[in-house]
Amino acid sequence: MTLNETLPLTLLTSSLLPGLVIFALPESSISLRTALNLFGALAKLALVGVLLAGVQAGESYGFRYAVLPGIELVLKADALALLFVTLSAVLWLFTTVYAIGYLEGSPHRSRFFGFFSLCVTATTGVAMAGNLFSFFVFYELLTLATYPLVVHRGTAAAMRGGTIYLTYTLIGGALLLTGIVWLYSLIGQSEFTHGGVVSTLGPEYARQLQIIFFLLIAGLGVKAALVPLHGWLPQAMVAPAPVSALLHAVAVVKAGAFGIVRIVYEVYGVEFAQLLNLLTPLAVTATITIIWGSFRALFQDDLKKRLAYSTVSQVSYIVLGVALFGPIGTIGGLVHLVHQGIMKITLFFCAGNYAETLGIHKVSEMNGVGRRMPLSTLAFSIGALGMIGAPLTAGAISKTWLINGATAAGMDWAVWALWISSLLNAAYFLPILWRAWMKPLPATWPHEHILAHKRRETSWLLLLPPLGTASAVLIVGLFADAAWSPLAWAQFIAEREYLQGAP
Amino acid sequence: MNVAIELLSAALLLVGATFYLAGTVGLLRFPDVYARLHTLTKADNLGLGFIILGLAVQADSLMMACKLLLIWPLVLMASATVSYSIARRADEMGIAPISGDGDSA
Amino acid sequence: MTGLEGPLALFLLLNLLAALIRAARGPTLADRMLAALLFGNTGVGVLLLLAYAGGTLPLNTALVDVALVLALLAAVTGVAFAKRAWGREEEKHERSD
Amino acid sequence: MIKIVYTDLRHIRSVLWRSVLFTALWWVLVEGRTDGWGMGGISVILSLAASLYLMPPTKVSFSSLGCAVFFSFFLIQSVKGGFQVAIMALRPRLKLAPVIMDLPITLPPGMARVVLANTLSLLPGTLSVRIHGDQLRLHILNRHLPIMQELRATEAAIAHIWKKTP
Amino acid sequence: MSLIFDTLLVATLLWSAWRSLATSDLVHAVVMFIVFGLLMSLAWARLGAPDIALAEAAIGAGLTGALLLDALRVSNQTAQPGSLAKIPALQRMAVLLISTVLAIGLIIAVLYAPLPSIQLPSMVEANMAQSGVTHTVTAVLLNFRGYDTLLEVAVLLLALLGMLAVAPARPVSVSHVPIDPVLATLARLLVPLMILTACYLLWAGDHRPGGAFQAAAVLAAAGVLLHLAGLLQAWIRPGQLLRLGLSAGFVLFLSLAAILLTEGALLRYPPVWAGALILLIEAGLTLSLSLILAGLFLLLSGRRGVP
Amino acid sequence: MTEHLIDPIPWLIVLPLAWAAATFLLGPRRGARLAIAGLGGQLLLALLLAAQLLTEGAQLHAVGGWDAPLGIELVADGLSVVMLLLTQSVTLSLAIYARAYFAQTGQGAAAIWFWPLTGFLLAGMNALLLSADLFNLYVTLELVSLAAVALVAAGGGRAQVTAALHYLLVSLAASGTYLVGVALIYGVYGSVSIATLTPLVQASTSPAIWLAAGLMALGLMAKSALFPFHFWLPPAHGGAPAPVSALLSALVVKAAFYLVLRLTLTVFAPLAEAGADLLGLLGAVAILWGSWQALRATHLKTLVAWSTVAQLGYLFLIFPLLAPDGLALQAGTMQAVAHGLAKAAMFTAVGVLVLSTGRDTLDGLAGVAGRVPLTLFAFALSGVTLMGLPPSGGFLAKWLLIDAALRQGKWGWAALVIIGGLLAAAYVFRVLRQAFLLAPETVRFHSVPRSLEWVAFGLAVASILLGLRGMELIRLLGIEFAP
Repeated sequence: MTLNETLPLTLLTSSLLPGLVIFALPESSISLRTALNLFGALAKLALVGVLLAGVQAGESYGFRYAVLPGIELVLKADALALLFVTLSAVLWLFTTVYAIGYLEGSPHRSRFFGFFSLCVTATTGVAMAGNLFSFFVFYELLTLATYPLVVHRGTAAAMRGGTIYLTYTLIGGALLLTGIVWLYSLIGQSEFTHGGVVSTLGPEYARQLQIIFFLLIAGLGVKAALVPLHGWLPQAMVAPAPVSALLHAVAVVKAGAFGIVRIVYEVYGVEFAQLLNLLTPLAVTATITIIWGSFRALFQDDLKKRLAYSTVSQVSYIVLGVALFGPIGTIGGLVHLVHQGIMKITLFFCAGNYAETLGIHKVSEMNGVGRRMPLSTLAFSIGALGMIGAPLTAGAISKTWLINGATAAGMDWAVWALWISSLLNAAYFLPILWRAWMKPLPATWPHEHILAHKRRETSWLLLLPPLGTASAVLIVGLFADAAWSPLAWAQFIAEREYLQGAP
Repeated sequence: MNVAIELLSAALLLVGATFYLAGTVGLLRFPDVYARLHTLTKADNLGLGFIILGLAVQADSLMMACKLLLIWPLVLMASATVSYSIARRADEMGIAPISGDGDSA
Repeated sequence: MTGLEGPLALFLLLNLLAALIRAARGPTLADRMLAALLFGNTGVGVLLLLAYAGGTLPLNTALVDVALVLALLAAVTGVAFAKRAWGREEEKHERSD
Repeated sequence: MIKIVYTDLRHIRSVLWRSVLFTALWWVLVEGRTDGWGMGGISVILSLAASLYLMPPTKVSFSSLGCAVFFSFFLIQSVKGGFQVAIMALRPRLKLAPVIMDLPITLPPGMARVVLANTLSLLPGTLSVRIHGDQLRLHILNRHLPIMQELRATEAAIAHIWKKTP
Repeated sequence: MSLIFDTLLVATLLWSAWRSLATSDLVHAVVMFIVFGLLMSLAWARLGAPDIALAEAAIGAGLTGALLLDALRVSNQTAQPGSLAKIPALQRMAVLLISTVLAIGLIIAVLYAPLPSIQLPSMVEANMAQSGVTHTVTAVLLNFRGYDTLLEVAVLLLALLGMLAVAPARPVSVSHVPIDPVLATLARLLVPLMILTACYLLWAGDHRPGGAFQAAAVLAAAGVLLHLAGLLQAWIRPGQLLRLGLSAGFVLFLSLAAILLTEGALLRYPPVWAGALILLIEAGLTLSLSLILAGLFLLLSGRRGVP
Repeated sequence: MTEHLIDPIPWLIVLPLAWAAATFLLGPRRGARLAIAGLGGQLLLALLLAAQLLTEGAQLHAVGGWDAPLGIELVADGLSVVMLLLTQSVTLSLAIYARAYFAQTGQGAAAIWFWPLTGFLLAGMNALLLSADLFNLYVTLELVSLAAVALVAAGGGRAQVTAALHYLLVSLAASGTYLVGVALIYGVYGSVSIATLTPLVQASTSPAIWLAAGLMALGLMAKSALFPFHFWLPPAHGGAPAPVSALLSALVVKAAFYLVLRLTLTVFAPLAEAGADLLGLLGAVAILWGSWQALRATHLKTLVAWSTVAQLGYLFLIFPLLAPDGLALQAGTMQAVAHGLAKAAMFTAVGVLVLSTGRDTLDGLAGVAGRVPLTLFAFALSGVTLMGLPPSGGFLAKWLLIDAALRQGKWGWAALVIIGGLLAAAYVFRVLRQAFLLAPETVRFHSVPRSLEWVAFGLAVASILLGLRGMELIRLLGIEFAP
């Protein structure tokens, strides 16, 4: 095996192996576990760096392994894969640090971090999957690895949330599997290719392909929380904060959205999908989801639920970007994949901090929290402003590209939808900020766990990650034109799609 | 085969069959277990004896005839013992014989 | 061969059939068992007759062996019945019928 | 059981007799064939051993003449008994007067009494029910028949079988 | 005449089978089953299968009846005395219907059956010279299809194991069965004869109906008789020696198979040795099978005290 | 046939018979070690046989030196070798498990008789998988069934004996039905050798062969607990000691399925089309009904036993989909192997859970996630296989099955496979959900030997790893016997 074949596998192993070892660790070996976690995260990041440099230099990384005759497990680190891998690797590092702080002293940490690592491994796999079979393998692995995290607390509410999560995702998985096998039975094994692979089938297959597309999108839509398949996401809020961060920003919803990107661009091909009239319904669904999610978020008093509905809405920006025929929309969608991740994870980290430090779970309890926890609240504010699309933040970049894309595609209603959504975003985030900064402090907090001493408002393990990601929100916004920015990478991908995909 | 032997054999067989008939009728008509055991140990055994004899006379070798004749004492011993066992068990269980005075049914 | 063997075998079989009536009627368990015992005895006769009723020599002698075995083992079931199966409880039950 | 044979030379006679008997039986079973003597030898030894184990030789021995006497008595009585029952069974009206009675036995305990019980079961009109002490319980089909007489006659016939060794 | 005989026989067979199933009285059912076994033996005789008639006579008359009757004693103490649960009429009808359909199907199948294109009996005849025996049934059982027989012996051993596995823990000793003089005399006279006959059957298997299984059945019946007469104690548990006896035949058969396997093929006897090897195997099997069959009775017997 | 130093085919039958007899003679203590050694040898033999197959093609052994139809032939083709490998490896693991298990539970009847009974069971299984003779198959079927019944009965309690009795009666009736079929075939075609019969039946079918096929299928369906003949399975498998349940659920019921498949592919090939849909339909009902009952079960082992009923349904789904492309056959074999490993893992895991909590109810599970995590993990992994989620053998089976159905345009079967997977997820997660709950203060756990946990885990991991490597299995499966 050459180095180019080994690297993708090593990338997987960098989180899988520490995860497996962690499973076997006794509860008491805290330092070893921490070391393993951090080692895994850093090693992964380093590997991603190597791959990024390589891909930019035109190297191609691929690994294939036959499972059955005619069915191969294919991993490849192409530009699109690396976009997602980079995002998850960076955010995983933050989340790991955060989780170590968050779970300090709680039981079953070996199990937690074991599944945590497994979860990231699955995400990496989803990103690097080179064909639908491989994609499905990691996609379902992700479901399985997240379930124990969702129910980690072992309470009745956690179990209920877990069951709902599972019901949705497994049914989604079943639909996806049906679609994938159907496609295999038509075209055999084929790898993700720019411009798609199904266009070789004759017009008599159009109807079948449409049904398959519906099945695939429905299957992926569950994880991507497309309305009406989004029901699990607010329920899964019972999970610990790092898990929510993982679900919303790094792994689960992203895997769904990423899958849709792969399907549209590299299975059907965006031109062929347009030909089959598949893009408009997708765009409409995404738009409805965007509006509906924002609208529901307005009425949530539970902070994490409000954030969850916000996720429902924001993830569909990506889908919308994909569904907008044309390179600009594509760039908007792809870049939002990254931007939404950074922003949303910041928000969840902060929400976790409020809950862990002061026992705050509801928006109505947040009066004056900015004075008690200024750094967290600062990070939260940056994330929230980014979500609204305020200038100088990451959110502004993606929204601009999306609106331009919609205009370019001639979908004015989408432009309107984006504007309305931004207004709604402001409507549900700004009151929070106002409460946090402006309202007076209450006499007591709901449940204060960690006392402030001096300038540190809470444990530094909980504080550093949100500050880091919040800075990232600003940095990617400010330096969007730099060669290393996510935007540049998204442009790189979109160029290939529309250049090579063109007949 | 010798006609005389055949006739003898036939006669013996018929006699045997008659005993069997009697045994069966007795089994059906006799009033209680004890009485029925009588038919089993006497009429039927005799029937078998005659049949064996009837067949033995037409056997083509002496040894074959002896083998046939060997069967009879075996059956006799068996039925004597079995009827004894059953009668004894019936007696132990206090089953009284149906007693008649000579011409009851 | 007298030609009588076949009909006589049939005749004995009819006898057996008649004995089954006793088995069906009872009234005591021993009465039912008697029919089975009669079968042992009559069966030997039928087998011997069948041995002579037709067929070739090896078959004949084989059936004699069958009859011999049947005769040897005739006592086992009857004794097992008297020693084991026929107890007070069933009899009580039967009488209360 | 083999030990019995060697230690007690007085029993050699009965061992010999039984060997002859089993050999004869084997010969009958194989219908006079001569190719089975290997197996035959083993069979005779096995059955002899079983017989010696189950029925160790006693001082009492059989008298051949006595056996013949008993056998003929038995045959005649048996045929008589068969006829009697047959007639009873086949008669349009059953003529039975059954009864159970205990009768004293004069034969010595042991084999002789068993033979008596079995013989009476096979003989006309009587059915042995149980031996208890010196009494034999009999079921009699017709109590008007001379049972006692018959019992004594049978006992006498049976007594012939054995003769005391000098 | 034969036709009438056979028809009557079949009718009686069916009737006794049905009575045995349908009666609500257990003893009656068992009696009918014993009758059925005897009739079956006659039927095999009529069908020209004396080997099976012999086995059926030995098993049916000697062992099955005794086992079932002994089982009645046990069931009497635990269940409703002498009665079976009534089978619902609907189920009866269903059973009857299924049986009838099956019977009709079988009749049709047999009536429309073409003549077999493969004549196995003639192949057996052609190879008899190499089989080591002269009786075709024995040649098939122990040579041509000896492998089936090896497995069947395992099945029998397994049946005993199964019974032991079910049997609840037994007392350390069994109550002594009093000796009944009349019965004991019968046993003392008959058992040596049974042994002789068993040996004869074993010997006969070489060239005519007979063989290990029939011989073993007779021997087992001898064991049962001895036990019923009070001359043989029930077996409390299979001790080392008994286990050796129970499995000796099988182990011998298997060892021979393995030795022959190292020489070529499983159970391929050299033609010169075939006759002797078959006799050796059959002798071993006779011993073990008789212990197994007797064990079915003796290991279960005498546990709850004799009534 | 080339000469080998050692011919694994007959030894695979002789070896288990030998240690079965030896363990019977020696008693359980020395027996366990002997059995494990014997099983190790068998696994090596099976691997050797697989190697021979891959290099030389299907193997044949004429027992007694007599060729069919006079004698009995043993044939090892791909299908039988795959099943042989499964059988040996699962039983070896279970033997190691059983040794520790019975050391924990005490030396009752189950412990004493487990070894010889397992030996005979395994001899029967191997003989069955290798036999190419209808009557010999009957004998092997008897050997397997009787050993299985005895293993259930050895569990001791009244419930177990009752279950065993039902099992026995069904089994005997089924054997009888099968045997009547064999007799009919012999009567009509004059042979019971599969190789001889296949072309004869191909050439001409008579009413008798239809009846025979029907009877034999009926008997085998009852033995494989296919709906509606499943009723005996849950009490029998649910009541037996854990290693026994695992053995029965993982392997024994597959024996009858294997026979149905084998006969469908050979002797009854010309008739298969007629009955295939019925078999598939019954399989479908089995999936739904078994899953539904598993969803309602209150006892762990009963739940797992009902899951066996459902999973066996999958196996029968392949019959309507059998086609020359071999996809359905591959799917069925893959499912049989995956389920064999997973179900053995699941029952052994449940055995540990029961030992640990001291009870067999689902309610009693709260808190085991923290107590025996490895076992729960094993349960979950085996559950993944049963659900058919990747990466597991069950997933590949499901994939192949859906592929086969879609290629033939049979949507219904594909949908059923999907629904069955979801139902399996429902009942598996019923257990997991309970296990993740916090334990009430009052609950006390018993300690369990680690070796028990590791066996369960190992089996579960094997069922998962199969999903990453199906190539060899498929390659083996492609080796057919050409008479």
